Amino acid sequence: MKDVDRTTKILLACGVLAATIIPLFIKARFLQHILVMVVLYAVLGEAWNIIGGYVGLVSIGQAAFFGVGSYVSSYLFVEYGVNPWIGFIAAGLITALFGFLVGLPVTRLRGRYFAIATIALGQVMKVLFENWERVGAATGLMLPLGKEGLVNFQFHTSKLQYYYIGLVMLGIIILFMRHMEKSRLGYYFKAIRENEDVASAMGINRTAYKLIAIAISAGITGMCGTFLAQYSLYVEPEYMFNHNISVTIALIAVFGGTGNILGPILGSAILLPISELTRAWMGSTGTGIDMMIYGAFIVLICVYQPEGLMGVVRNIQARTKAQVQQARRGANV
Amino acid sequence: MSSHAKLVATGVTKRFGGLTALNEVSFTVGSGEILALIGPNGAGKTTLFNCLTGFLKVDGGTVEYNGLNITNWAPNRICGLGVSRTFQVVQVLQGMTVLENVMVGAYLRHPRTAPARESAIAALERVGMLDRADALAVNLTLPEKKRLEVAMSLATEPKVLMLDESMAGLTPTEAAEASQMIRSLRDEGLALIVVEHVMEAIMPIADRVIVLDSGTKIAEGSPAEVVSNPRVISAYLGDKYAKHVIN
Amino acid sequence: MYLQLTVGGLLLGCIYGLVAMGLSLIYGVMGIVNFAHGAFVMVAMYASFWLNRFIGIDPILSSPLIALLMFFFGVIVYHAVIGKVLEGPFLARLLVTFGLSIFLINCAQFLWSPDYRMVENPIFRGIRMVGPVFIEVPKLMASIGSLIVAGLIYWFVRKTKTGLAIQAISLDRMAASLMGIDIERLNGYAFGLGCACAGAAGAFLAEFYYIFPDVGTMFGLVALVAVALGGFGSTEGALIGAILIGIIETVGGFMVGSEFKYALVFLAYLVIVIVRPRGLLGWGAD
Amino acid sequence: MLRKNWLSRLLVATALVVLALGSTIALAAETIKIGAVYPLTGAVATTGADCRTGVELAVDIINGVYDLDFPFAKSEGLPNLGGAKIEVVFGDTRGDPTQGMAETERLITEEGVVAVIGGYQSGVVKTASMASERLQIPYVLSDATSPALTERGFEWFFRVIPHDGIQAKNALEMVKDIEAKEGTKLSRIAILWENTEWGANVAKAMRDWMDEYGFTMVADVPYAYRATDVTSEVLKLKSANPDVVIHASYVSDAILFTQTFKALDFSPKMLIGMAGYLDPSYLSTVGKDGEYFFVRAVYGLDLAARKPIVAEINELYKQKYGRDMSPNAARSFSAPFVVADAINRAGSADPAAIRKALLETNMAADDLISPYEGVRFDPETHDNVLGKSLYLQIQDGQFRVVWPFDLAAVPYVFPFPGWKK
Repeated sequence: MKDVDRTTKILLACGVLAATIIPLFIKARFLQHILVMVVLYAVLGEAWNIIGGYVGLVSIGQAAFFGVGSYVSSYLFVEYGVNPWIGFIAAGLITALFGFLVGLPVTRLRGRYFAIATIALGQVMKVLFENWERVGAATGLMLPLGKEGLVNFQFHTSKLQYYYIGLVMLGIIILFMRHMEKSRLGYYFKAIRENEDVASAMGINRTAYKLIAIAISAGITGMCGTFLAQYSLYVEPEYMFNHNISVTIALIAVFGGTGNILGPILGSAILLPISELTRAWMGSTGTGIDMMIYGAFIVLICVYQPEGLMGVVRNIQARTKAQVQQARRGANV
Repeated sequence: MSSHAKLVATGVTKRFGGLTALNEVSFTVGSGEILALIGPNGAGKTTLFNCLTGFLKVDGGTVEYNGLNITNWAPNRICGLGVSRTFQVVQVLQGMTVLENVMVGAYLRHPRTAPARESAIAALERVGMLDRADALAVNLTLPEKKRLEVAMSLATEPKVLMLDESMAGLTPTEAAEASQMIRSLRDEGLALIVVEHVMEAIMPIADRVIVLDSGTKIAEGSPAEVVSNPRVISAYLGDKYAKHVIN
Repeated sequence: MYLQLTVGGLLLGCIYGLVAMGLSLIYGVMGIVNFAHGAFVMVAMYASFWLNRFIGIDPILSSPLIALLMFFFGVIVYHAVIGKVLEGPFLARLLVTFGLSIFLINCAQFLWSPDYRMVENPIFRGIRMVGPVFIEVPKLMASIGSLIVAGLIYWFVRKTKTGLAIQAISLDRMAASLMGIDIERLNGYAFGLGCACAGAAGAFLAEFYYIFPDVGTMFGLVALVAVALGGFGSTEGALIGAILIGIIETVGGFMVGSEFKYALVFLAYLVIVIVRPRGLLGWGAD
Repeated sequence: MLRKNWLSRLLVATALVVLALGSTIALAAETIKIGAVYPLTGAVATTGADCRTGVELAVDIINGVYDLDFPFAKSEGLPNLGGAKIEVVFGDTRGDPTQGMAETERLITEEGVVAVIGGYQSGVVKTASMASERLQIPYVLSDATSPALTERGFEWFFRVIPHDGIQAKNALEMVKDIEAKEGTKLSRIAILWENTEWGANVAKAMRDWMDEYGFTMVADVPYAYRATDVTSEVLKLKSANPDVVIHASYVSDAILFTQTFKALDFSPKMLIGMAGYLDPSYLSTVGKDGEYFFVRAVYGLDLAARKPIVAEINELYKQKYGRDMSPNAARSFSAPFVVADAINRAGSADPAAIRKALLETNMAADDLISPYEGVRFDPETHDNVLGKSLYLQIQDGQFRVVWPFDLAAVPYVFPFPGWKK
């Protein structure tokens, strides 16, 4: 057991080190772009994981929060010249509040009724923003180009800064989730996922904790919205509230494995580049064959590895553990 | 010694459509007392539990705890006051370990993890399941799950504990251990309401017995009084007779 | 004017309803939310298109054939994919059809390019005046067809032995299997039947609607909402939900502004489901 | 509503990078690279492919020797740079803004292009041009018309095609002209637009100009892109009883609306369409039902009657692609010439020099196959001040130029004869 833990730890440390250092040597802007997307979606996947993986409320409408967040900071910046970092925080807070308010009615729903309600929410938000003149309606908002630098949350010459900001976000969320997993919050979330009646009988206020979860998840997702807005310096309803953002987030989390911290990171780190590779080799033909492969891939995962990549990892771990034990037993004999 | 606790039900009534599942059931239970709730299948015992703990809304009557009207409160609030229950069809958090299950209960009184863990371990020890602490709940045997459920309830540090058929399926030795535990809980000042189908196990330890039949309280008294009550005998005999016919 | 809108909504709702009933049937029997249903409609539309192009059968006339083909297609899909995840975790069951949908849509793009196509010279076309109301003949035919299919499904599920067995599965899998019902086979039938509904809907749509790889997505999404609105597992609920959506879309779109019409549909879902967390006629587990 | 397949579109992908790395080494020194981003896959892939052909032909003419009275045709490459050739590197936006930006950046940083053209969708151009602005590379747009694009005050961004404001103005001018000629009154105008960045801009421009020209707007109807049914929209139009309907739409909705107009027997005196109505698959899908619609364009084969060069270039196009040049291909055709002209005058492939030359661009009407009066950029907005659009009418299954009258190939048909034709 200990040995396995130690190897995991070493592997993790290597992973962190690699994630920090290797990008420094990547000069190709397009590869940097992929890296940025990987960290962004890893954070989004973790945010999804809080409600989807821990509390067990499957959301297919995260784009609603993502879009709201992107608009909060962009609007503040365009209209009042508010620094994007303040906008970033404001986006987190306002989106969390929004998630809370939406959650009041929606968390009453269970299972697929909840899932479909989130789809509906995403679509409604998109239409509302498409018609909201104040925030530019369908035209969206352009963020003016400013001086590049950390203060302005804009970088022009390289994308690595975006990557590292994303990495820091990911680091913070991982620390938060590690803490959460070991605290009452995490236990209560899981209890609600496992059995709502038992959770109630144990004195857990289900509604309150679901609302907490949805607010946290929405807040983080909203901050990611600001991140993408600063990255592309442009927000538009069709772009920021896109249903496919919601689907991709859920897919990444499920692909990686839900209910644990590593899953969505693995999911993002593998699924995004893989789908890029299929595209790279076959996408320019315009025949859709890359997406065919992508779709088939998801089906195969669901059929043959329904626990996600973490399921594979766990199997391997269990096997090594067994081997270690066997080896030890052998040594003792 | 903890403060005195008292749960009073007055005229609790519950209907499902046209069927009256509970008809004006009243009783009182206080600290240091074991109240046994017996009755044939479908008598409304579990429904009564659900009504007392907020899982079902009552259609009439009141439930009071230490003078506080808790009728139709949310289950978690009732639990928070110190009224805890187990389920007839065993319900545990399948995907979590035994210790984690109990910690979920313990967090109610100990928001921080370290004390919650200690309290959970104590509860597990109490039901004799400490050796299974790292097992996944889903892998437990049925009697183990029942014991786990009791440990979870205990971990919420209740003043009133309601056990729904916690001894069903136990071997005689295990049942004896369970009885011993229930008795010691009473001695610590808990109020216990115990639903049990196995009369042999519960009668010796009960201080008072309530008999339900078709949603109505037909008898209340000491075990000896109840057993000799003609209405009780007919209800049970009728039940048994009916069973014979089916089998 | 409102009469015209209501009639339009009713006709639209019947077509949504046909898609939705298949979805609901599949859900009711095996608890799968089929996000690929729109893609099935698309496949059926292409099938009708090619039948029309090469053999010259009008889509409405070929609809029984298309439904049959789609039935077999569904059975195959069930045994190849869906059946294998039924025992899997909730998320896998939820997402497998997403993958299937992406796969099918891009297959279509690969095979038939992203171009728009339209059946040439359909038999049923034009409009009829009924009193003050214009009625589009192809939509009317499609709606009638959809009601016929609804009747057939009702008859099948309530009156035939297979139908009753399917119903038994949807009520209690365990008990049904104990009673000796071959769940795998019947699940396959039910899935096929759901696809056949999508097939019929696709054939009817092909009569008057343009065809391209992504065409089914919106129909699938609206049908999904219709099913949830009516209550998962209830085919009648699905039809009612779909008609309701059709009417909300046309009448509501006219009154509030058509740019909001899909928002209205989704909002209606949110409101109804919050008042009745299991939809209008829903039952069973979540 | 699943308009863009988001994830997939994130990625034009590593292999392209690999390809790029390989190809950079192989390049000869005298080749000047320019980048072109188009939606080559995804929902508007057909249009993207069409645009690409226009660019390819333009580059052929610039690089090769052709006996045409057209810029760079007779010479090989760019004369002022010793016959240096232009190489176009294509990037696929998949119609997604993030992807458009990433592709533009890749072309600039990995491929080393000195200018960027293309985009097609206004939303994508917004981020793509942002990328070129950030990296200080000129972007010459000849195919997206949202006015917002040039309102940003970008230094490196230039647009050849007239934006929606000018096109809207032209539409209303045409209506005025027809009013005058027919001696009738067409004051009641309805606008119908898809609720996207582009549609909203068209609508805005229309509203602005409508007052100016003294029209009354009787209906202003936005709708959700790619709707399943548009009965309520058409009934709304019908109840407003307009003389003229102006419709901003991509191809799928253009098809659906045409059918619903017919089904509900809605026949105003004039129907004016945009964008989607020009797509080759519009006519092939609706067939005869598209007859007598007016369509906005910046190209028409009929221009050959007044500009012989149009026919000659179409002939070259036909040789290469086996069909007539479409308006979309023709739109894209002009950008490479504007860029080549600037590079040639700058005498260098330095982006800053190109930008300076672009500001001094002064191309004549004869140097273009579009109906523009030339190309000259406004010093502030960098819009082409000489831009002008055409109106075509679908007659016998063909797009015929009917306005401006001095360029018209055939007389227009007015009023719309109704659906029982």
